[in-house]
Amino acid sequence: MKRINVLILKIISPVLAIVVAAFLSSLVILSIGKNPLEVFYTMFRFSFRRLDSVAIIFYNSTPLIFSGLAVSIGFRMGLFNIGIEGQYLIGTFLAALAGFSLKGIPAVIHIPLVILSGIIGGMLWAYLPVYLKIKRGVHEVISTIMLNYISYSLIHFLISEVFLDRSQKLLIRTPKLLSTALIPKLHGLLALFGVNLPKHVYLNWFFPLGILLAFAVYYMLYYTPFGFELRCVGQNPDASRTAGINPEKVFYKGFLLSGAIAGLVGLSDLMGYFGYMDLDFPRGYGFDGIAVALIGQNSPFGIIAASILFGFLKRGAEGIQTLLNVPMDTIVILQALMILSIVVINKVMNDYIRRIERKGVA
Amino acid sequence: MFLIELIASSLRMAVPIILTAIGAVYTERAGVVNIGLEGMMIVGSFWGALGSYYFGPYVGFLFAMAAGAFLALIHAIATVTFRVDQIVSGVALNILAYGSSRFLSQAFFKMATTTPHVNGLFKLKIPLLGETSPVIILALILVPVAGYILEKTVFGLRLRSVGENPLAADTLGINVFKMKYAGVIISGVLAGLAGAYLALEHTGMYVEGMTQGKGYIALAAMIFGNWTPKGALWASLLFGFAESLSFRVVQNAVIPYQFIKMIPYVLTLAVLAGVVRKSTPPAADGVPYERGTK
Amino acid sequence: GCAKKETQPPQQQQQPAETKKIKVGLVFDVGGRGDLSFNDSAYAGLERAQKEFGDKIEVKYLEPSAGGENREQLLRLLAEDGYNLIFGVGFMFTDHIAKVSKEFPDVKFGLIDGFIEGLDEKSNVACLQFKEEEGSFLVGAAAALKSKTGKIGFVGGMKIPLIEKFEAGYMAGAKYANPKVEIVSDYIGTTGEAFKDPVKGKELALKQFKAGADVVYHASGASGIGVIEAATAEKKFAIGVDSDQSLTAKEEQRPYILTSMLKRVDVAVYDTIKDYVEGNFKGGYRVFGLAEDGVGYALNDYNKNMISDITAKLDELKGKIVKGEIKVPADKKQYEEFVKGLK
Amino acid sequence: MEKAIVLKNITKRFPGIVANDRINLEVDKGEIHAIVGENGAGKSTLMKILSGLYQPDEGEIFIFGKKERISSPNRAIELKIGMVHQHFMLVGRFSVLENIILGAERKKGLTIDWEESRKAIENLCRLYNFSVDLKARVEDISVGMAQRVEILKVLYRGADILVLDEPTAVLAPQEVKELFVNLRRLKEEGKTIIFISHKLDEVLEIADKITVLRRGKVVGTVEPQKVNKEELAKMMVGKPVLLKLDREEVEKGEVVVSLENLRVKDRDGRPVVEGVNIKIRAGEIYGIAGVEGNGQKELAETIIGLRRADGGDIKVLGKSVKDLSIRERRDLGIAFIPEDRHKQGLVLPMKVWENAVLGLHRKKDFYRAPSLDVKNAERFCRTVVEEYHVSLSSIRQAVEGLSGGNQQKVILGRELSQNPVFIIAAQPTRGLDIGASEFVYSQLLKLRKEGKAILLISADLDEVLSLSDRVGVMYGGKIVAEFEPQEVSLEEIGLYMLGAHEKAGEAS
Ligand SMILES: Nc1ncnc2c1ncn2[C@@H]1O[C@H](COP(=O)(O)OP(=O)(O)OP(=O)(O)O)[C@@H](O)[C@H]1O
Ligand SMILES: Nc1ncnc2c1ncn2[C@@H]1O[C@H](COP(=O)(O)OP(=O)(O)OP(=O)(O)O)[C@@H](O)[C@H]1O
Ligand SMILES: [Mg+2]
Ligand SMILES: [Mg+2]
Repeated sequence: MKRINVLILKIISPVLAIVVAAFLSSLVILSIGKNPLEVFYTMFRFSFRRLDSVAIIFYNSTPLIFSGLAVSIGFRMGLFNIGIEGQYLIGTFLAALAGFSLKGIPAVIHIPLVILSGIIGGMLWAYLPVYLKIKRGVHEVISTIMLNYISYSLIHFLISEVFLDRSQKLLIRTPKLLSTALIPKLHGLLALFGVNLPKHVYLNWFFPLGILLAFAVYYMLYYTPFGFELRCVGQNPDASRTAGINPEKVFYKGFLLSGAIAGLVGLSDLMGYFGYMDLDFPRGYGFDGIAVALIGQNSPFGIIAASILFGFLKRGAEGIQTLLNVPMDTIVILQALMILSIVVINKVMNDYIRRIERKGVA
Repeated sequence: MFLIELIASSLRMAVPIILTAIGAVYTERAGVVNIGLEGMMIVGSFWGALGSYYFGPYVGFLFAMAAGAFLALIHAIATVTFRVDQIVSGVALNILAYGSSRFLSQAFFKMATTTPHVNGLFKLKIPLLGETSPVIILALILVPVAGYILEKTVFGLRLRSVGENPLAADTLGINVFKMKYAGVIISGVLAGLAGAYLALEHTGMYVEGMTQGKGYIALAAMIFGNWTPKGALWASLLFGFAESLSFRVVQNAVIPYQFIKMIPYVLTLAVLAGVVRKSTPPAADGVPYERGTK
Repeated sequence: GCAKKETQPPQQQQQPAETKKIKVGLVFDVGGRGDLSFNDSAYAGLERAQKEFGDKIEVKYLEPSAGGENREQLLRLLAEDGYNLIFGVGFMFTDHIAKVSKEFPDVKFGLIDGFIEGLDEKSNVACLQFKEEEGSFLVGAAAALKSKTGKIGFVGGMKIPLIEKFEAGYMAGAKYANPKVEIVSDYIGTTGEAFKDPVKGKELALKQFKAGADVVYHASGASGIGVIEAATAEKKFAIGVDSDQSLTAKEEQRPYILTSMLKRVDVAVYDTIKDYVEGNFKGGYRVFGLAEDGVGYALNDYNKNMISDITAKLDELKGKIVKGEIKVPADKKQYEEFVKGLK
Repeated sequence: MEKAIVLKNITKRFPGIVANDRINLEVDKGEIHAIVGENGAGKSTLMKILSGLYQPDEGEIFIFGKKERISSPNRAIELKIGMVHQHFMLVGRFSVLENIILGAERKKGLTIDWEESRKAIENLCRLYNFSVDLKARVEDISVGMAQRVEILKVLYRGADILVLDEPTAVLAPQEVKELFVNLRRLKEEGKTIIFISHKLDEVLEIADKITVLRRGKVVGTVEPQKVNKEELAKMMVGKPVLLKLDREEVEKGEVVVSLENLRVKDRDGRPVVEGVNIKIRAGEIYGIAGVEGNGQKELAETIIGLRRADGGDIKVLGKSVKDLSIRERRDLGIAFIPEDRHKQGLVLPMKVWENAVLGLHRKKDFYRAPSLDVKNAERFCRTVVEEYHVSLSSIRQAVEGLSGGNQQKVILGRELSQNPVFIIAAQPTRGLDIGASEFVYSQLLKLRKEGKAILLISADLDEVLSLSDRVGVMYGGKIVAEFEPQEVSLEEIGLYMLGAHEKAGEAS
């Protein structure tokens, strides 16, 4: 009986969160003279009734899955890696470098090499803060903030001074990645299941890769000694040290792992969409990743869900902007309110559920 | 001459960071991490401009502080009352600040990214520094004031106790929630003030994005300053100094300009890495308090 | 409480088929409407077209997400939605318009500031470019002529070829007018944020003024507000960019705005719509330079008297450029050659 | 006699448990009333209700005859009820003075009147003959002093009713004496005192009345003159308890551990262990007695490798381990039962089985590359639960939900499972009730019999004396005296613990 109640509550809680968020957002929508019901209806219809929208939602969520996972690994060991932003930019750059400079190798080798370069870039940029933390006692929040800014300038330098595609007149970008370095889209695979995606959808193999990685991270956290150590150190470094675990080593490995995953954040866009890196390469995935990780409660599967939610909000925003002339600002406000109400309600409901469950233990 | 300019410029660049970092000291000493300071600065700059546009600079400053406080209030409700993760709440507030400022700017001024020009406060004539905004002086005064409040007053003692050991404070009859609310809201007021400084005093207009991540830098300065107002002051000044130094490095072909733009951040890191110091956050920083858990 | 079921269908203003309007769509660059510069200028063109062809056209404008990665999606949504003419504001749209224009051959596209290779008149894309260097040349000359210290400054947003065009033209104009003039040049930052940083804009301009410059030209978007503020504080001159910044400035700032370099994005947008409406849309390239009045310098009630002594000279220069007697450099290399040629 | 406190039918339920079940209790004014009971009997809960931290689900409270609702700690303070909590409620980073006045500051305008406050406290100290260093930071002071600070906090607020939850657990005998002197003085002043302890001798010594709780219910209230220890223990546990230790003679083997002139400095470079020489042989328990803060903790932590030795050597089975990592030392067979189980022993939010294999998780039993052998780990945990009688609802519950005694058993199970040669047991029974303590003792003796070398560090003199083969007294970072337990009296050791020999030495 209780178990059923708990189950119902668990299902209700995200729904309730969305309802409250929707209610608050309705006030904003009303204030610009639009009908909230229509706006929400359009948002959902646009997002879920069109095949391309659904695919675009997944495409949108792809970088966030990686970013959320990268942030969550930091959180798991009690460190706040605010530097995903810089890590993925550097990773993307190195990947691009491998993508346009390594010539004459087949895709089966080239693609992994490009991905590996991204990973290395992310790790490089993650190495600095963890080194500074352990060797010099520099708080990781400060160093990663500073390194983000440094990476912006460095990327600017590398792209506009060193690896500029000189065949372009006005655009500052790297040369185009070779075709062997581009990640295939998912169209072929989905066609096997009778799903025919339109051409303009860029959903690619990084999405399943991200899901796979989430499973891998879950496995790592809960089924490997290293994941065990990561969680122990995150919850109680003193006890871990006493038990013979070396927290510094775990920090090193964990941070590098987090950086490695961060290095993948930009690759779906790079290898699956743009095909080059420019000064305007999408920013902000690192910060979105923080929200995604925390809304997903640092659980790999929660992160997938939260990423898809963000992907939906973005696609829905395009829809209501185009179809209903709702300005972007309204949608941004809506997103903030959603995040807030989701976490508040989730928290309240979880506390409540925990209380009921405890009673159940009797 | 060069030196005086450098110092004056450093000071101007440092002031918003100083104000916000002092705010950060208050909230973190009360045990609440506030990564939403950036957002509070943003609403401060917007509402400051709005207030000043319609009612003059004094009201502008009031609006700015109220707006910062309002956002802080949401943060407090979410994190103290509902014990939501403090970082998510902060991240969400930053988004809200960005969206709402844009929305309201559009609504009031039919311009999304700027307001019309607005007036600042009177200027003080200070030898060497020249015409100086009173807010700069205020910021410098607020540092020892914050130190005094935190160390010497009843309020400060209680505020700090709540960040160190809320359960102990609770058993002594201190209203933990009230103290945490107070810390968070003060931080919002100061961040709002910093935002208004940027819009009213420095530029004379609100421009979207004009805070340029100074809220995060302030957070870093507060940590660097070991959770004390005085430390935060020095850290902010260091950063402001590095920034205005970078303006003055001769831009020639030898050093690409991108590297000159890195100076403030590299210098901060270098100083941090050079001065090994243990930083000790308040013992219960970031931990939501709930009576009845140990 | 429970809402009463008001089954008012969403009011869709669907036009009867016969009076079908021309649908004109516009996708802003990041920053969107209200940026007091580039995007707004494009919007002004759109607005003017709507006013003039009100019954014939229907307009809509969209704004990409903060990271800008959905530009292409927005273009496509407009195209799908039956829009006939779609603008992408800014060179960032180059690739996206190249892609989408192929998917929708019946839809016409206007690309502002961008350049797509291999177009011709029959293409469905028109690249609308500006010769910013020519306008900058004039204001550079104005700066050199007006400078008492023989030292002038330039503040750019981010160092990219587009902004270097402004810089090169400006420096060339200054050197042309006064070969001995000294020019200091600074850039604000290394990201797009550099165009929204009036705080740094002001500090950099202040530095230049204190170092002896007495006219500073900026090509830094909203950061330029700080440059103008600095000029006012130091009682020196600033030169605005893109639109006539004297008009939007504060009363007390106006005496310190020497002029502005005008870049008529509105004209480009308006002209293109007009052509379309009149059935004259042509693909390919349109370049707006001094000759086309697509760039220029601002002359208004506020600066009339300030520059009355040099307008004759400026107009003379303009004539020379239009005639091709002066070839204005558009980047660093051309500038260096240009200066060599002066000697 | 005026009743200071009357509790009627107080009931407090927690999820899954009735912590207090219709408790009735009467305490006279000016009385020292002891409350005893096993771990989890509900003592602390009852006291937290009295001090306003918890609200009872049912029942009534009368304070000096008036019915009261103690809705918050503030209300309790208004009612002049002061509580010294089992776990100190102090702000480590604050000075002693700040801790005492916190929440009841004397003000001058908005600021704190430090002079006034200091004077008020100094007056109190004089009145009750307390000595504390008001300027010291609380994280630097000894537990004894922390205890006094807690009591001063209560007195400073003018409390008439003092509740002390396990105040003696960490004190040296002399300090306990001193505390008792103080308590008696307070009683003479007319204060009412509730006193909770697991140490029945103390209870019998100080209390005017004793109430026994078992599983949330009052078993009875007795007068100390009318019961003895055994009877009291029986009331608590519900069945007769053996209070004698079964300590056989054991043949001593070779030297397993030798500490040679071991020196340790703390973070600030102050010496904390100054030249300790100890040899422990197989089958031997070496006890270290001493007031906390005299280097015992640092000594233990250095042996296991949490701190670096600054000089001297640590040898286990003849091999120097000084430069080995913690993991390597553990692999050599050193086991460590840390004194602070929450901080060093367990990862509280993690599951019981996970804690049971913490540090062993890379052993081949629990690790089959690439993954953990969760099944085996759970199986192992179940055997620990069985062997050590850990009571819990599931091995997958978070270990923080276990009682202190059961938590300790999980640690014992983990540390002793790997067949160690040398065990460091620091304060292994702190806060445990008689039953649980007894269990720990029997385990230690069993290990001794199996030929292990054991270093027992404890502030509880009875414990040290009754278990050890040899006892060293640690004071100021040195072993100042070494005895066979039967050679000395409690008092004598107590004097060494408090450094009396040094003062005596100086005098002569
Ligand atoms: N906040 C709480 N939430 C849930 N259960 C609790 C809480 N506090 C105490 N309990 C439970 O109530 C019971 C009584 O606990 P209490 O702390 O009163 O015991 P105690 O007699 O003080 O034990 P000890 O001798 O270990 O100090 C225990 O079973 C405990 O697990
Ligand atoms: N929030 C809680 N949920 C569940 N049990 C709790 C909670 N808080 C406290 N307890 C339990 O209450 C009991 C008493 O807590 P208390 O603070 O008195 O510590 P304890 O059991 O005496 O342990 P120790 O003396 O080792 O610190 C413990 O069993 C503890 O696990
Ligand atoms: Mg207890
Ligand atoms: Mg206990």
